[in-house]
Amino acid sequence: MIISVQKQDFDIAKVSQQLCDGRKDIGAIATFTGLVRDLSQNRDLVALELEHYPGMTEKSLKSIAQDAMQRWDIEDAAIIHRVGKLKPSENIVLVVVISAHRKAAFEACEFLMDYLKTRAPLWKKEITRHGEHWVEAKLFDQQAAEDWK
Amino acid sequence: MIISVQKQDFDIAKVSQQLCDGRKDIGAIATFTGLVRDLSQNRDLVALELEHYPGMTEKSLKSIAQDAMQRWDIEDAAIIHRVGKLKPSENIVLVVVISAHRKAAFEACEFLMDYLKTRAPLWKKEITRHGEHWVEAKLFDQQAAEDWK
Amino acid sequence: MIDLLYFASLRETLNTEKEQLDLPLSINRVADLKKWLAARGSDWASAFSRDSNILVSVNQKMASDDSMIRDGDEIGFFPPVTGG
Amino acid sequence: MIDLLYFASLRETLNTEKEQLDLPLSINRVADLKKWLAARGSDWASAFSRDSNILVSVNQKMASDDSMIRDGDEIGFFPPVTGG
Repeated sequence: MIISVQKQDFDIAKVSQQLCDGRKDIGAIATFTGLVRDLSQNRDLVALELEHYPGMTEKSLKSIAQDAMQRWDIEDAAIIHRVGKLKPSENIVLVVVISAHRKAAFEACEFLMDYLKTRAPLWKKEITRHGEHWVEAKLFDQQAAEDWK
Repeated sequence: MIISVQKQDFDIAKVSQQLCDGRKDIGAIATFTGLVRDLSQNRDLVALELEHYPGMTEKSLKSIAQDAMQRWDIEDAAIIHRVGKLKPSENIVLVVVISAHRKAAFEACEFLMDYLKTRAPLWKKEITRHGEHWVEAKLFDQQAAEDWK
Repeated sequence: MIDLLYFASLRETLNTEKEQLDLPLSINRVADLKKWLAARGSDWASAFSRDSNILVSVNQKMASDDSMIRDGDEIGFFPPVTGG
Repeated sequence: MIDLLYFASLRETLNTEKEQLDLPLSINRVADLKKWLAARGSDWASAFSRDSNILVSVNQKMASDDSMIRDGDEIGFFPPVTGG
């Protein structure tokens, strides 16, 4: 399992290879990458600032990954979440799931994204040309996480 | 749109970057990679040999990608399928979908995999230490494709 | 003339990858062509029998027994696909 | 002693990132602590009011108003999460 909260960028291909290294039982790799997109009211986003709870965020991501490994027939998973100041089109988060079967890989990957968005202590602040403000939690995300129950 | 049937390997990160190049409206990248796994009866797979219908396979993949772009709110997609002799743990197929939203990216990516498995003219032959034989089409795959209707 | 292409297990069973045919006058649809090919003998008979699960394309588009065939067409025959 | 940590918008509103407290005898549960903090005045009062949507963790695990607090605990307060 790879769990990391970090400032530096990640490489999807390298993380996938790391998870699969030396294994011959993997038939499916599903990945999801979340990127900074300008959702500010006036389309004047300069950067997102990501804050986390050192220690708890990592534990929380690990527990979400363990949850997925119990619920689906998957072999391993990686969650990498960046923090600090991130510009539009930069990577924010990477989820990788490896499995023998594609269905399990897809489902677990989507589950991990839905869960981390509502369960892991991470907060986004929008820094625009006209000021800063904290992003509000979305009802859609809450519902997406509830749907897995 | 990136559509390719090729012998050489691909790099998930590079293909994703190529699709997203210069765009600031992308919030989600979903990818799926299919790998050679030993499913032979005696676990003695030496390689898979992938055959295609030059011309028709490419057209068919393009039409599946266009179908996905009409059905989901996605911005672009890539399908790369390898042919020739591939050893266990080598990459076979890559699907990448980029979108503003994660739900559409996940769904379209899974749809593309289900559809190409049952619609694109590609055939797998298992080369084992004890002989060769063509892989049989799976009912599960047919059902998975039907479920999108 | 029509072009006929055979793929995968079918190509091996029939020991034929491609051939050109002067389109017999009696052949208007895929079903006619399959009947005509089945008449070639044992391997062909079973490959093109009514209950075989063989697929067909006309000019690189998926087709069916009812699809029309015209001079100059490219017809592909192949087993159910197993890519991905 | 307990450690109190505040995050994101809450950290800014309260202008406090962390503090240490001698645990008052009257505080056994998270609900008691919130009441005690709310008594500090305006910003604190609204942040820890009954209808605020503030979240709480005890020793880095998600907790609720009923969760017990013991000496040495680390308590985190934060708004609904918005990562991913």
